[in-house]
Parts: sequence; C-alpha cells; structure tokens
Amino acid sequence: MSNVVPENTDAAVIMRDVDKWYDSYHALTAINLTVARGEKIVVCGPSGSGKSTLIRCINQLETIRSGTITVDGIELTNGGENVDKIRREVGMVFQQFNLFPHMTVLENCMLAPIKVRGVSKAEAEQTARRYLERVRIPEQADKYPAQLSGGQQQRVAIARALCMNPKIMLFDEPTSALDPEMVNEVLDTMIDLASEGMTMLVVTHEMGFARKVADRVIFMDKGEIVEMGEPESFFSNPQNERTKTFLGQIAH
Amino acid sequence: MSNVVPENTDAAVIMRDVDKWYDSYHALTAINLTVARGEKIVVCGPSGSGKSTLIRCINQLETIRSGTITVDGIELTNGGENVDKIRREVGMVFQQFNLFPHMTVLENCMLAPIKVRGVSKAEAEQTARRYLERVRIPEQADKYPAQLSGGQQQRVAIARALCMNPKIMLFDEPTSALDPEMVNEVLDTMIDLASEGMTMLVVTHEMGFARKVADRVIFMDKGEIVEMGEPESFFSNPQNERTKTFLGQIAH
Amino acid sequence: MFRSFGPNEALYIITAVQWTLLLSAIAFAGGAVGGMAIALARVSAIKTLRYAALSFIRVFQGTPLLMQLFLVYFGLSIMGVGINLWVAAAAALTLHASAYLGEIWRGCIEAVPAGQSEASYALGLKYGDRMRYVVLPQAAKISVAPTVGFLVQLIKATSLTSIIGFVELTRAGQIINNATFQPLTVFSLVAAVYFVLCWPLSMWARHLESRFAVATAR
Amino acid sequence: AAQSVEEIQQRGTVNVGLLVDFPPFGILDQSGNPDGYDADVARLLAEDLGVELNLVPVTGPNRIPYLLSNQVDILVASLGITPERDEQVDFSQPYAGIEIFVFGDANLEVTGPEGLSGQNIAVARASTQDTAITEIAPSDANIQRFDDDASAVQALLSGQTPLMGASNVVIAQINTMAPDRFDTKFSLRQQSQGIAVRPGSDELLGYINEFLGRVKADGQLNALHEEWVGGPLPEFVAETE
Amino acid sequence: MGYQFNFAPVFNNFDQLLYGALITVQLSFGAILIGLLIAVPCAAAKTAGPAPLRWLVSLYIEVIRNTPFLIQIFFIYFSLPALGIRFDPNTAALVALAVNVGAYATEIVRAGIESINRGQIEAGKALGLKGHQIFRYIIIKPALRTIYPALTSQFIYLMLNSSVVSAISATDLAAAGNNIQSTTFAAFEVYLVITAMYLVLSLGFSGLFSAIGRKAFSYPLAR
Ligand SMILES: Nc1ncnc2c1ncn2[C@@H]1O[C@H](COP(=O)(O)OP(=O)(O)OP(=O)(O)O)[C@@H](O)[C@H]1O
Ligand SMILES: Nc1ncnc2c1ncn2[C@@H]1O[C@H](COP(=O)(O)OP(=O)(O)OP(=O)(O)O)[C@@H](O)[C@H]1O
Ligand SMILES: [Mg+2]
Ligand SMILES: [Mg+2]
Repeated sequence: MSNVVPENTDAAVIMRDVDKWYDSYHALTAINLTVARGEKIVVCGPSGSGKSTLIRCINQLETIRSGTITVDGIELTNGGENVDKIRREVGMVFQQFNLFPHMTVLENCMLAPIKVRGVSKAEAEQTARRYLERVRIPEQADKYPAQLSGGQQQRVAIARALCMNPKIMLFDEPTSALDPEMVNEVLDTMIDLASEGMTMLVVTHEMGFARKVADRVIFMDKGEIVEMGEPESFFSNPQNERTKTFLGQIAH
Repeated sequence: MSNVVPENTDAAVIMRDVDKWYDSYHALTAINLTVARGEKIVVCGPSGSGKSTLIRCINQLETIRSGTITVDGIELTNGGENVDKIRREVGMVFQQFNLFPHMTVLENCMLAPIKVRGVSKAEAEQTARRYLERVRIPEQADKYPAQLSGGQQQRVAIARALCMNPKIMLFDEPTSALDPEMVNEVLDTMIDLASEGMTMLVVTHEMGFARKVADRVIFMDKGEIVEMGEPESFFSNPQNERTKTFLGQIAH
Repeated sequence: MFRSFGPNEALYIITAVQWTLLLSAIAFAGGAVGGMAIALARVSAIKTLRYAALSFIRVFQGTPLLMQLFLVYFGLSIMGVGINLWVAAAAALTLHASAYLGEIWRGCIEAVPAGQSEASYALGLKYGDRMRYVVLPQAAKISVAPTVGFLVQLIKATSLTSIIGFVELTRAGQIINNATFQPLTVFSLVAAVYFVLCWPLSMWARHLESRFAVATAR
Repeated sequence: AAQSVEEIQQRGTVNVGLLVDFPPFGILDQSGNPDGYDADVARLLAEDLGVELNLVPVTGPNRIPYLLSNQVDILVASLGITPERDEQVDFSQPYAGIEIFVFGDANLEVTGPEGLSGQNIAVARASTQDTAITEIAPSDANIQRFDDDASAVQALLSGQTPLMGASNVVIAQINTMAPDRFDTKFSLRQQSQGIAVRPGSDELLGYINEFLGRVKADGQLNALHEEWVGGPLPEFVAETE
Repeated sequence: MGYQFNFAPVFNNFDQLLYGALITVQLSFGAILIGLLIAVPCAAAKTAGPAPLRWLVSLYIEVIRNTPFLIQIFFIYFSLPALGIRFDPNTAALVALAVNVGAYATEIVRAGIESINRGQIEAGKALGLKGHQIFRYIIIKPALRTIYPALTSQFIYLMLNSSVVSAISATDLAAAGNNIQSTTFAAFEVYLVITAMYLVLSLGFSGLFSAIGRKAFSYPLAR
C-alpha cells in the first residue's frame, strides 16, 4: 500500500490543488482540504457551488483534471487500479437513496461484500443483519425498497454502505429528499455513527446536525472553499460576505 | 349586492339543485347558486371539495346528473346545442394555463375568434393585440408559450379568453402553479378586469384578492356549499366549524 | 399435375409453420446474443466499441433484410465458406435481429437511472458485477414488452427467406399456389397462420406495455 | 472451382440443384420432397455415380449463382442451353427439350412479335422465354419479370397480363386447368435443356455426357419422359449425341 | 477464395439501377403520403370514433401488423383480381406499401394523440371550438411532433421493406438488381452495390425527415 504519502501520513483524505472541469465549465477550483481520521466535516453552500462534485471526486465518481487526492494513504490517479481499492474503503450515501429496487433490503446489503470483498454468503448476511439492527430496521430485511418509507430507505442505504466496513463515509444531502417527519430518524442514525468515531464528510443544510456533530464546517461558493472553521465560530461569526448572506437565507 | 336571488331572469348564472357524480363518487350535492351580472365570486375550500367541479359544470366541461344550470339566460342541457352558445359567452382560465404550445401568443388569441365567431383575421388580430396590451404583454405577441415565464403565460391565457368577449369569466386556481414572484402580476390583471365590471367566478386561496375584489366568498366542503357571505363577515366571523378550521389553516 | 386445394395442401402449408418457428427461434437466439453484445458495446466506455456498434446498427437497420439474405447467401460461399441455406438464413436473420434488439436493449439499459450505476461504483462493484447484478436485471424488466413486440416483426421477417428458396410458411404457400392456382385460398390461409402466431404475441406485448405504463405512472 | 467425379465419389454424396416450382420437371410431392422429371434424372445419375443424392431446391433466377458459388455440384434444373449461359457454365448434351411460345388470351389476335406492341407479357425472370421475348419484342411491349414460372402463370391466370412466355409443357397444364381461355400465339424457339456443371469441370462433364448417351440408348430416359411429361423425348433431344 | 470480382456488369447497367432507385423513392414517398392520409383519420376514429368504427380500424391494424408484407403484396396482386380489383405491378406495390404503413402509422399517431394533455382539449372546448376543430388546430400538430421520430423510423423501414415488391414484377431497385444479376450472374457484386444504394437511400431519408421535422415543428418546447 506504500504510495506517495506527503506530509500527514495519518490523514483520511488529502486533496491538493484539485481542479475539476465539466467540459468547459470550471466546477472546482484549487481545492485544498485535509480530513483527519475520525473527523466529521459538514459541507454547505448555495446550489451549484460544487458540494456534490467535491465529495464525488473523493471516490472518483468524477475524474479530476489536475491536483492529487489521497484517500487512506492511497493516492488516487484517474482510472488507475487504486480506484477499486479506494472505493472499497469509502462508503457513500446519496440524496436519492439509490437502493437496488429488484433486491430485498438484505440482498442490497449483501451484494457488495460478496462480490467485492469475497466474503461468504453466511458472513455477509450476518454483517448485513447487524447493520440493519444498528440503523434500527432489522424487521424490514426481507422487504423490497419500494415497500419502505423514504426515511427507512435512506437508513437501508446507510446500512448498505456500512456493510463494506468503510473507513470513510460520504453523504450527499442524505435528508433533502425526505418528508420533514423522516429527517430526524436519518439524522439520528448519522449522529450515532459519528459518535462511534467514523470519518464523515456530509453535504447538508441541516445546521442543527452541523452544530452537534461537525468538527469543521466548510462553506463553498462557485467551486471554491470560501470559508472553513469550527461550527461555533462558523455560525456565530462568519468571516466571508457570501457566507453571511447564505447563513442569513437558510436561517429564515 | 343582491344575494340569494332565485327567479332572477337577469342573473349571469343560476344553478338549481345541481348534482354531479363521477361514476359512484358524489362530487357535488344539491348546489344552489345565483350569480348576478357583474358579480365577483371567490370559491375556496379544501382539496377535493369540488371547487373545480363546480365551475367546470358551468361551461359543461363536466356534465351534471340532475338539476339545471342557466347561463346568461340560456338553459344548459347536457350535450345539447346550447353548450356551444354558452361556451362562447363564458371564458375560462386554468391552473396549468393550457396555452397551445405550437402557436404564437398572437395565434393563441386569434384562433377561437376566427374559428368560432367567424371574425376576419385582421379583426381578430386587432382584438388580440388590444387584450395583450391590457394584460401588459403586447411585446410578447410573436413568442411561443414555452418562451414565456409562468406569469406571462397565465396573462396570455387571460387575454385569450377575453378575445372571445365573454360575459362571464371562470378562473380555476389561476395563480397556484406560479412561482411566488409572479402571483401578483396575474392577480393585478384580474383586479383590473374586476374593476371593469366583468362577472367573475374565481377558485383561489389568495385571500388578499378575495378581500379586495369579491362580492361574495363561497366555502365548499365535500361537494357542498357550506358557507357563503360577504368577505368582511366571512373572514372575520365564519359561522361554520369547517370554515373556521380551514381559515385557521391557510392563515398560517 | 394440377391439384385442387384440399386438406393435404392445407396440411402442407400448416406443417411448414415448423420451419417458420424454427427460423424465428434461431434468429431470436442469435439476435439475443448479438443484440446483447451490441447493446453493451453501445453503452461501453470505449469509444471505438461504441462507434463500431453504431456502424453495425446503421448498416443493418439501413439496408433491406432481403439484400442481407442475398449477400450472406452468395457472399459467404464466394469467400470460400461453403454454407447451406440454413446457415445463410440463420446468419442473415441473426445479424438483422442483433441490430434491432441491440438498439431496443440499449434504450432499456439507458432507462435504468444513472444513480443505480453510481451506487454500484461507490460500493466498489466492477463492470461485470454491476451489469450482471444491478443494471441488466432492471433493464430486463423494462425490455420485455418491446422485445416481445420485436419477436412479431422477426416472425414475419422469416417470410423473406422464401426469396432465397427456403421452404417455410410463405414458400410453402407459393408452392401450393403454383400447383393449385387458387391464390385467394392459399394466401388467405398463409396469412391466417401468421396471424395466429403473431396476434397473441402482439396482444401480450401491448398488455405488458400498458402494465408497465401503469407501474411507472405512479 | 472445377469439380471432379473422384471428389464427388469420395465425399459420397452429390449435391444437385433443381427447381421445385416447375411442373412437371421439378415439383414437390405430397410429403414435400422434390420430385419430377429432373429429380428422377438426378436419381439415375447419382445411382450411376454410386453416391448418395442430395437434392437442393433452387429458384429460377438463382440457379446459376447456386452452381457458381459451390452450393451445388450439378444443376439438373431445366436449364435451357443458350449461348449467354454457355459462357457461365458448361452444358452437357440435352436431357430434355421444350418449345417455347407466346401464349395468352384467346380473344387476343397476336401472330408475331409486332403483335406484342403495347401489351403486358409475363415471363419468369432470366428464363429462356425472357431472353427470347426480350430479343424480339417491340420497344413498347411491357415485359413483366417474375421470380419464377409459376408466378408468371399466376399473373396470366389472374388476368394481370393477357400474355406470357411459356413452354409447351406449361401450356399443356394451363389448358387442362382453364380450357379454351387461352391459345398459343406463335413459337419462339425450340429449347434444349442441359445438365450444367461449373466451367472447367471437363472430366465430370464427360462422365455426364457418357451417362446421358447410355440412358438415351437403353430407353430409360424416354421412359421417365413418358411418365412425367406424357410423351416421348422430342426428336431434337433424342437425336443429339 | 479465387473468386474474381467483376463489377463491370453492375456499372454497365448502372442506369437501370438508378431508374430502379427512382421507382423505390417514388413508391416510398407515395406510400408515406397515402399512409399518413390513412393514418390520421384512422387514429382519430380509434381514439374518438363510434364503437363499430373503432372495431373496424382495430381489425385493419391487427391484420396488417400480424401478417408479413410479402403475403400482403401477393394477396393484393394475385388474389384481388379474383374479386375484380386489378392493379398493375407498381400500383399494386404502392397500394400494398400504403396500406401496410398506414396501419403502423395509425398506431403511432394514436399514441401521439393520447399523449396530448387533456388540458389542451379542455382549453379548446372552453373557447367554444368544436370537436373536429380541436383535433385539427390543437391536437394534431403537437401529437405529430411527439411521435415524429417513431414515424420516421417506420417510414425508413417501409422504404427498406419495399425491396420485396420485385416479387410481383414491380420495377424497383431490387427488381433492377435481380434483372441485372440474372443476365450477368454477378450476383454478389450486384447485391453489394444495391445494398450500398439502399444504405444511401436510408441515410438520405433520415436526413431529409429530420430536416422536414425541424422545419415543420420549429416551435420551442417547454423545459
Ligand atoms: N455532469 C455534469 N456535467 C456538466 N456540468 C455539471 C455536471 N454535474 C454538475 N455540473 C455543474 O457543476 C456545478 C456544481 O455542481 P454540483 O452538483 O457539485 O453542485 P452542488 O453544490 O451539489 O449543488 P446542489 O446543492 O444543487 O446539489 C453546477 O453548476 C452544475 O451545473
Ligand atoms: N374525472 C374524475 N373522475 C373521478 N373523480 C374525479 C374526477 N375529477 C375529480 N374527481 C373527484 O371529485 C372530487 C372533487 O374534485 P375537484 O377537482 O372538484 O376538487 P377541488 O376542490 O378542485 O380540489 P383541488 O383544490 O385539489 O383542485 C375529488 O374527490 C376528486 O377526486
Ligand atoms: Mg448536490
Ligand atoms: Mg381544483
């Protein structure tokens, strides 16, 4: 696993001068970010500011044009074989859940461990049931996603990602497709997870969650990291004009 | 203004014991309503209470099972030829605008006068331009609906209906598909129209509009007219329990 | 030498339906394999593969099956591959079916939401597992109706093998017609047999389509 | 590629192309197998070669391509011997013969090529009739070419064309089918039919010629002709050596 | 393997092929035009007509869609004369093609009509337009726009299918090829060239149709 490991050998994620383009659109500009192991980071910012793009670059759902990304000590080069290694260590939860509709909840959770990690069926099932328990829906194991509420589906998605025993979890607006009454059940699950020491990068506008859980809050605008700080100072005393305006809007 | 006016030959609309069924669903029950010429009526009530059904019966977009409807002195019998006469006198504006996407704004406004009233093209165009002026979008005449904002589209829909010189205008939630910043431009147009003496039946939850314009407000629930009164007393002192609850909700 | 049209003749035509069915089955089986390859190539990440598949489709959807039959039949043997009627008919029909099924199935694969693939990537699934366990099962469900619809087209297309002399349903009809000179009877019977084969499939396809429309409407 | 007797005998089967829609020379029997005069001649030949016979149904227009593209070894497919075809394939001595006529609607007065003016005439594409009529017909005659003889007959019977180019054999059949509706207008040519092999297959052709000589001499061929066509071999066929 | 390609016979007779291609184009366009004239009223009848008419249209569609075109053309050319209906080969081909494409197009156009939002029809009614006016001025154009791609592929399929009409001695491109092939025996070369010509035709057709589509349906669509 030895790779070019720059300064902080122990960081979970290191992004250095990352630039991302969609054809002629400059989506991320000179991103520098180091995430320590066990750290919880909340990313916020206006729509289109590049939040999703940022976290999707980390497990290379998007390929970057320049810069380097190092995840768990492994440097990620575009399309290389390291991608597979890294994806095994990074779990991701999407806004739209993206559960596999033709598989039961249990099957959703067992697929990747069996096919990617090569664990036995019995072991995969055991792990899956354990994590379903942890997100508090063990009794839904044999249902299909369409039979669950949005909040339940998102918790399955979290369990599915956890079944791979990832070192880092990425969340892209995990609660914004949910009806208000289901937001909290998902946030609670995430708070549990945070308290157990998982490294987390979370795109969200749930500021209550950020205050409670985040070690750092990052504010993005127009593809740049505009401000970054501990939640206390970030919310009470933002430095940047755009941050102020934005926080003013979402406070309503 | 004159209220419950039974044998008023000069009324714009008279509905007597109207019952409407969708197959086995009883959508309107024993509706009695007389609308005087020049009167403005606002209809409100919870979703599914039959508001749309009520005003759609007036120009026979829905056929009633029993009762009679008289519009502008013409009695409307199901499917009879009077339907054509009546539709010429009644203009309607829908929630979803329903502009014809393949015709320019001007063509949308000219179609019915030419095909139904048989006026010349030149005259139809003149009328169309006059009403487009009145709804304050004369400069959009040659655009297609898809090139306009929602508020502009709805104003075209109003102009289109006016081009037939209707005696009565029906509005079915004309602003509820609009972004908030466009609601007022449409309401203003309707207020103009009201001030010019048009007979209007408006389904809406814009209570500001109701207070300003309505001669009477009708509250419907479960297919019945539950309460009816002048806006002042209706809002300040509703008699019926359901009305109270409803007004409480939308006041928020 | 002239016969009149009797039960024997009718039976001759009706039994020829087995060749029509066999040809359809071969074409469908071949087309399924080829079509899957074409569909996968069309959605592949490799540009050359995508363009190759697209050219294949352009050619085989842009030229008449009749010409494809002639070309394969005379062409392959000219190139020294001694082939018989069966091989030629099967090859041409397979190419034809591959092009159409490939396009149909590509559409179905692309109809599977992109989020499904992204979730698979994020879980570390490789191309093969992603296709096999996530994308294709979902695409398969969407594809049933248009595939059954295409099967009808394929059954009818086998009638063209009669032009290179293959004795299936249509050719049997022609032969009986040549012996009996009762075209009205003969071709009505042939048409009726095709109808009996195809109509239930058409109805089934339509049924599946409407069921799917209802399922997606929610 | 040229074909040799040895190659065929080694393989143990001979692939013979024949028509199945050209009664009485090539037909399908009740159970759908090729039959007719050509089929019986082919059987006789295969027996003589001491090999299995594989009859391959071919169609009129595609007969020669079948042969040239190695689909079949030999054509016993009622192929009329013409100079143009002789350039493509090698013909044996005649094994059958027909006379071809312009034939058609009894009410129509046609005595020679000029009578074809302005008329629709059905022929089988690339048949001897096609060639012959194309040669003599005035420019305003409309020759309609069908894929096979039967379709042309069909066009005549269904009234789509008033005239067709047809052999004596076909004419006899049409007359039994629809007596008095049609009559023979004028003769186009006498046509010998030969067995065809790929060019350069001289040794095979020699064998076939020798075989035909034998079966003509011992009356076997004549017997088959009697059986299928209902008369002896025409003079111009029987004589040829 | 040792086969001598000889394209001379093909190019010596190229004028025949061009003439055949012209007939193919004429047949196709004629059939498309007539087919549309069949399809639009049939689709209207099937969506809004009286029951017996709907039933009749369904019968027409199902019979045509579930039998091979080759059989249909045999039927029209060889069988209809028995009922006293007689066409020359090219006319029979045109009739067969038009009847065939008419059935497919009916189904496509019907789907287009059904895709039109009910609100459009209600707006027409509310303005006092009559049923046929609503169909003519409000429904048909947006309906055709929706189904234009499907219609286009059906038309190209029809053009390719027209190669079958040589079986009844029509004089289209395939027939020209068959004629040359049967006198020159350069079967492979002839079919190769013809196939290429069909490919050019189908590419030309799709180019032409999309140009027509851009012109006819130039109004913008809602986002
Ligand atoms: N596949 C793509 N192709 C082209 N542009 C894209 C693509 N994906 C995103 N973009 C653009 O990149 C910019 C950043 O997108 P991104 O999805 O990261 O924003 P975001 O901050 O997540 O916004 P939101 O809050 O709406 O999810 C946007 O302007 C978007 O339009
Ligand atoms: N075409 C129809 N067929 C069957 N039921 C219908 C139909 N249209 C309306 N209904 C039913 O009739 C009832 C009244 O409908 P209507 O559209 O008049 O309600 P509404 O008061 O306008 O509600 P909303 O505020 O949601 O527009 C509802 O329960 C509705 O489900
Ligand atoms: Mg995002
Ligand atoms: Mg309503």
